[in-house]
Amino acid sequence: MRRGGRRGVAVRLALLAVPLAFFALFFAYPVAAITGRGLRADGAWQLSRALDVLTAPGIGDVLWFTLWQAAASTALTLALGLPGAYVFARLDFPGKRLLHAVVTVPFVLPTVVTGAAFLALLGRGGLLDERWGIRLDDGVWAILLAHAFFNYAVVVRTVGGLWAQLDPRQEEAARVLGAGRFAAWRRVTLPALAPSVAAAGLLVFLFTFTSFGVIQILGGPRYATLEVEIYRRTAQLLDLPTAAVLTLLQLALVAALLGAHALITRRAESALALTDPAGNAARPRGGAQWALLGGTLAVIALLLLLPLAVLVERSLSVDGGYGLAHYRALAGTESGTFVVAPWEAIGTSLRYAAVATAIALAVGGLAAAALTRRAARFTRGFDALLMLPLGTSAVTVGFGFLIALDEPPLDLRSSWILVPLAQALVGVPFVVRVLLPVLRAVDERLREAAAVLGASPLRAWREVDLPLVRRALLVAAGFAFAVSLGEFGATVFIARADAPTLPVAVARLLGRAGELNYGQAMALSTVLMLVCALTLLALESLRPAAWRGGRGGRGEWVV
Amino acid sequence: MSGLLTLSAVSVAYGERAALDAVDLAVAEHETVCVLGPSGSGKSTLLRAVAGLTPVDAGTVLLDGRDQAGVPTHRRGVGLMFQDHQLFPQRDVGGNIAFGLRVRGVARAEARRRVAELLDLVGLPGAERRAVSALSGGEQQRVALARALAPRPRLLMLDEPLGQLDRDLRERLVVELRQLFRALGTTVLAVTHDQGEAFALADRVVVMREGRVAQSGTPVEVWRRPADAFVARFLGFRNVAEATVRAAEPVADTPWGPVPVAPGTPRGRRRLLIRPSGVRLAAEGAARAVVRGRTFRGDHVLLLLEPERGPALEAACALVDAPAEGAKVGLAFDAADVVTLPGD
Amino acid sequence: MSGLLTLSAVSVAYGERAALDAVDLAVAEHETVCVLGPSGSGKSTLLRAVAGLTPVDAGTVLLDGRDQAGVPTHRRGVGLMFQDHQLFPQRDVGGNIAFGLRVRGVARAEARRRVAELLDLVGLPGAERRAVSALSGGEQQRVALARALAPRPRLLMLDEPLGQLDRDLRERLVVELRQLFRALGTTVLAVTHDQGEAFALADRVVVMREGRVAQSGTPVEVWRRPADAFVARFLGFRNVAEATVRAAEPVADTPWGPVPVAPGTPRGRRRLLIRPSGVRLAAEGAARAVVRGRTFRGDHVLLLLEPERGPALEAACALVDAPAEGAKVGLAFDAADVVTLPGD
Amino acid sequence: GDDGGDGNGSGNDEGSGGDTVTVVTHDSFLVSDDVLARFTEETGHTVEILRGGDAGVMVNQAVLSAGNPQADVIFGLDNTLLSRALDAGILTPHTADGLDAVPEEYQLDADEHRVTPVDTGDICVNYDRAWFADAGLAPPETFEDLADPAYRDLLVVQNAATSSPGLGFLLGTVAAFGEDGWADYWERLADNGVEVVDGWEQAYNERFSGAGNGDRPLVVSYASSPPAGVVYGGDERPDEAPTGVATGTCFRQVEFAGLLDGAANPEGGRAFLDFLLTRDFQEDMPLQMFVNPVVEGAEVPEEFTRYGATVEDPLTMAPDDITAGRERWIEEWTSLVVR
Ligand SMILES: Nc1ncnc2c1ncn2[C@@H]1O[C@H](COP(=O)(O)OP(=O)(O)OP(=O)(O)O)[C@@H](O)[C@H]1O
Ligand SMILES: Nc1ncnc2c1ncn2[C@@H]1O[C@H](COP(=O)(O)OP(=O)(O)OP(=O)(O)O)[C@@H](O)[C@H]1O
Ligand SMILES: Cc1ncc(C[n+]2csc(CCO)c2C)c(N)n1
Ligand SMILES: [Mg+2]
Ligand SMILES: [Mg+2]
Repeated sequence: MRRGGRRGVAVRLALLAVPLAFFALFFAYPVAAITGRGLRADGAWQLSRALDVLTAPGIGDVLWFTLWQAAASTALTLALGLPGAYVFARLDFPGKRLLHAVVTVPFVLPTVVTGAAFLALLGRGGLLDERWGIRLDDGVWAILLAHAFFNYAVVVRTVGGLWAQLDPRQEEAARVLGAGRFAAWRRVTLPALAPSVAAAGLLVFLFTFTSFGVIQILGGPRYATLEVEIYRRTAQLLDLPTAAVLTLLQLALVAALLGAHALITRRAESALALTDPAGNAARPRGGAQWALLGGTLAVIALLLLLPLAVLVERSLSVDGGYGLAHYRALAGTESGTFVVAPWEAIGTSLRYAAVATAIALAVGGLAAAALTRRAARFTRGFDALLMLPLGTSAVTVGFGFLIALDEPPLDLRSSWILVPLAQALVGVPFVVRVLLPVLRAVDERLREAAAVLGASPLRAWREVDLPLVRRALLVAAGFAFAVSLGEFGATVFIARADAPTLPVAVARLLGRAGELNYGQAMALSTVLMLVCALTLLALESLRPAAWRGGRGGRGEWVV
Repeated sequence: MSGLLTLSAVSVAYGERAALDAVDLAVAEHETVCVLGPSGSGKSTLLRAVAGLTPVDAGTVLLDGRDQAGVPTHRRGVGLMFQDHQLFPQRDVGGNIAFGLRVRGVARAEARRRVAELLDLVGLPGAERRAVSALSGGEQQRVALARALAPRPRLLMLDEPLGQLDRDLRERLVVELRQLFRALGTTVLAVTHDQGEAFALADRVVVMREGRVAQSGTPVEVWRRPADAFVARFLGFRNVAEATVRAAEPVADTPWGPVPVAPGTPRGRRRLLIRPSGVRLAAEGAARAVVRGRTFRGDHVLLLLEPERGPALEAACALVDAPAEGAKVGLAFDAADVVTLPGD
Repeated sequence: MSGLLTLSAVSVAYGERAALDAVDLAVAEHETVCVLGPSGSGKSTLLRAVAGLTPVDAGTVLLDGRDQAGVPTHRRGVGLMFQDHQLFPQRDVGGNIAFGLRVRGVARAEARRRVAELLDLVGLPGAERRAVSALSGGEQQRVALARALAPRPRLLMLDEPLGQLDRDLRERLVVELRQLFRALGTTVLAVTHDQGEAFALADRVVVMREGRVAQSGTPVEVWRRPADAFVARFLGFRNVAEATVRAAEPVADTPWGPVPVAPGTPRGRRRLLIRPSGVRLAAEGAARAVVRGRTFRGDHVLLLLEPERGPALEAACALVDAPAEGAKVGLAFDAADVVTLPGD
Repeated sequence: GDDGGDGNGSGNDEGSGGDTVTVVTHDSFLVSDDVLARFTEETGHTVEILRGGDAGVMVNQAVLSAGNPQADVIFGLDNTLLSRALDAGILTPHTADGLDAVPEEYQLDADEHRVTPVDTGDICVNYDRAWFADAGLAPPETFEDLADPAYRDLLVVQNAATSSPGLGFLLGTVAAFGEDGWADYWERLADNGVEVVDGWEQAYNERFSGAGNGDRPLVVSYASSPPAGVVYGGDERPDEAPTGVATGTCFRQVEFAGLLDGAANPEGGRAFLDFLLTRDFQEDMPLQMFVNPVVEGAEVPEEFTRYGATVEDPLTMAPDDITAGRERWIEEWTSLVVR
């Protein structure tokens, strides 16, 4: 429906100004600078160089592996995560809120640490090996499982957030037309969820497509992704031309993917009947629901909690027994690994994460608000642009910052703000992808209803959209926070020595010999998990006062 | 009775609130039953319980003699048109109507034919490719109706199927639906707030009140002999009062004065209903009243009268005969339109 | 006329489809106008255009004499109750109704008082804390009505405000709304498919047809003198036919035979409408017919007759007098219920 | 600590620049607080440390910001990276005060003094003493031993393409067997079941049995890893480190520092370079960074010598040779061992 005409376009452009500037300054410009530096030699573009790189032997294998492992990881994560999304959206069970926060914990763990846990479970001498002689560490399974481990929360939270708000009567309408439970889900709920499933799939794909640590640790040197190759070319060899060509190749693939995503979602997105999620979840009834709940709890226990438990176990194991020595050691600086006590890394991490979350919410929120209506073509392109940082390697961005932001007024190289800015670059796509499917599902006529009751567009947005996307907003904030808390690749380039973040501190500890260092790394990782889980729990219990009132007495019956 | 659907003592509560309270109801095969009742009386809940969408707290739902406890909705073989339609926004009109056919595996060509047929029936020929969000309210309702009709369920439940349609279209549809149901042998349980529709469509009407069945019978029965004051009021009759039927003669003493009743009316204290058409304006009558309001009703005018004695009275009269507001009139009552209520 | 709302040649098209086609309409201050029309005739679009929700392709909308082009919805000072309610799902009943008050900065206590008052009015006292998804269809409609009433806009537009309510409640609400509107001086533009409601509520009715105004006038005018065959049919009159009014006597020659018309009817070829109440069953009449259908209508029975000559005819008669289906009857016509249509 | 809010510490373009020396270095850099405090006391310069990831990343960052550096001093260039830094021309010559006391063999830029040698370290195979004692097998000492079937399936090394000890070990084999022979040697190693993992952390922490969790008793690490393991191993001090060093497999790394071109505080930078060669700093290094001092006569702490190994004749290679051959070797090595 047309609306607002020129005024609408103007408002949208104004809303887009901040994200546009942010994106141009902190992504496009640095990345263009670093790839430009690579592709130009002696003042001329070296295009033949690009051809050489692209036709070099082995590059095809790398490309193929990168793509198929990402596709397989995405499929596996969706397969495991969608039932989980259902369970969290539609079923009530004790401990649900805690578990909802806990599934996000893997997301913030440094890959080295996770790799250790997976090796302990799947590798030589691991649980499976001892019991059944099965080792998964030298195949691709460990990679896929670890990717699922990391990104389970992306599916559960992104899809589950929208699912919880879908009007269950749509599915009932399918049931009375003769569709079985699964058929009703597939034909009615899935299409409604499609934009959100596509968003989650896109995020997972981009993460796994640019996967680095997991591939290195669990795949061993045999497996290389484009990201690994770019990292090696840039960070180790300073072979900028090759790195630039590979970066552009990666960007081109990501752009193609984003195009496909835009095509899928444009057809799938429509206004949906959204309800207050509080009334839509109920205690499980019937065998199928119990089975789904059981299955999901089993997946969470085996895929997520077990590796986490391994880390906790290691952090507590001291000289063959158990104790808190590693935690106590964290409090002092006598180990000398740090200029500051590791405990202070928590404060640093939280501060950076808070700032990064605020930036990501502001930038991503404005972008999502501007992109809510899908009218203009230019906004579609911008939607895709905002996703690009996810598909770009952290070294490229980090080195780009270094050479692009090196002159006043933008000499930010050693300013602390650079860290949250770099982290927000990854957070913004999350905010946009999580918010957009919900914002676009909000029925335009609800905004109209607010308008005829006298609410200005801004007021209508605050009173209608905001409450409906509140859940998505919290999910997005949680992700932005977790991304920032866990980000390593870019942070390690720019975090100051006296203010390391938790993952950086963990990496430093792991980089040194000695049981105490290792134990402290595990202890600090455990602290990182707790920080993440507690913050998300706190975040999710945020509830505007107006919300508390109207919820009494519901939720105990089944619609 | 070969009941296709039998409800025995079915109760449904939402939290503390009882929406159905020990409802007994039987619908015979090929019968069309209309459920009437005030807003919030549990009509939609009744349909949802039969469809298995709302779990039953007590009582049994039998379909074809089989207890439906634990039978999932899609195996009950019933159809339901929702009060708020619940059209699938991602599907176009054709996709919505064909949904029930596709899940049953009806061939594409056959489905397309049936969809076109149904769109003709509901007065939207050629609308297959339209988006449901681009339909007017009444058009959406017609698509929802077509969608419910498409799979030809044995028991079809319709929740306010024609509520948003204009009189002309509604009357045409009532006729065509009756023919269709007869031809297909469909059993129908429909909710409506429109008595005219109920009377026109139904073999039997069921009046609900606060989760219970207040009366059940043929349209004529219910109209002629409302079971109690509630049903009478619900049918729109306001002239209800306590009266004492005299022993000697067929006359009742009412707050408005003596009113003739049908001979053989049992004597004693009863509630009594005078239909508006039974209140006649006479130059000089037993009672006098002032005209306080006039409502134009198309083929008649409804007068609101303030009698000298007794509560307000409604009277129907032809437009040409209708006195002005404020006019003083005499009252007479017509025994044919006076009903003593069995209940209460 | 001191028009509060004036539409001049307003057109709205959805793509190729014209939903409003050069509509002229004026609503005076304090007037209540009801818009009637078949499903899809553009009624809702009309209200949306006035509210500024749907952009107008041509023509002007004046409110209080000021052109509303470019004025955003929330500055027009109009209220609109949507046909499908569009209650805010995340707010409880009280939050929905108070919305317009909060936006206007009404104090909390005052808002709470008004909400309680309105809930009383619509028959849902004490429902403030209930979730809107836990309301029945009619309850939702009443909340939507209360929400639209709450801010007391100068021009209130209601799209099928009472469509899901039962007769008793609807009649009560019509009376109370009329009083309320009069007390507040509210100007009302309401859409309804229910003629009874329109006639009861409206000072003036506007009948729409395919995006155009087919007729506008007081309820009595429209009922008595439908502007054309379309309006007549829309009002439910099926007995419309081409006829020739004789020059010499007040009689028209119709497919059914000669029919008496009012003296002074201009002669010539005209369309002619016979109301069902004007078709009398006589033992022996000018024409004969077979009873093909009987529809119980509460206070009368509508007979579908198949005359020996001419198309099907509808006749109204009292239940006691109604012949059985298949019976042969004689026909007579009553000049008082015969109308020659001006249009066509 | 720093609250993250006053972070503009590079001294670039800031009036306060004169007081702060900014040092860019790698993750492993460490110095005792009191030693650093003494520097500040004596010179008036406070020190600000920036860390840029591993050594390679740090050098590349410096190369990319040539002429407009973030810092005044770069510390941690080693011989595998040296020529990249020198070729990029990012360094300003400075002859540090204590340089006379540094043996010639470490002065790899003796002509221009663009870099100052600061410490040395050796990349060698480490072994798990207990494992070999249990197995009744003598620990290996030389490259040849590693290819001996007796040590089949025992060694884990790092990917030379992505890990600096991995690269050091490869360079050691090239230095030992020559251009023509190293590939044959690696074929023998591969036949003997050498395992390649990607990084040091994984090899040492997860696979090496001497560090706790692993399954292989031989790993490529540093000659100083055994003392580090003891110092960070808990409170008690054993007589002997639980791990040992195969001294015949060592490849020497020398770490350098240099003054960056365009430094905001060249004065302070020079003072810091001088400071790096003071006994104070040189004697602090072993137990902080677990490296050897380069200044002759610097006293090494007892713990370091007791648990560490003395490497007599480490393998070495000239920085230019490394630069010339490294990519070719890595590529060949990868196709030989990894795929
Ligand atoms: N968003 C839209 N896009 C395209 N066509 C539309 C849209 N909304 C309405 N229409 C069409 O415009 C015409 C008028 O619609 P409108 O909603 O005004 O009808 P209405 O008179 O309110 O009907 P009803 O009584 O069924 O609600 C209809 O034919 C409808 O299909
Ligand atoms: N999901 C629900 N949760 C709580 N109460 C409910 C729910 N659905 C309905 N009710 C209540 O149960 C009662 C019966 O509702 P139901 O929808 O069956 O009424 P109805 O007869 O269909 O009314 P209407 O004619 O207004 O549609 C109402 O009081 C309603 O408020
Ligand atoms: C494959 C894969 N690896 C790591 C993470 C964990 N993670 C979450 S946010 C973030 C920062 C991205 O720059 C990282 C590394 C993941 N989700 N998927
Ligand atoms: Mg209902
Ligand atoms: Mg409408």
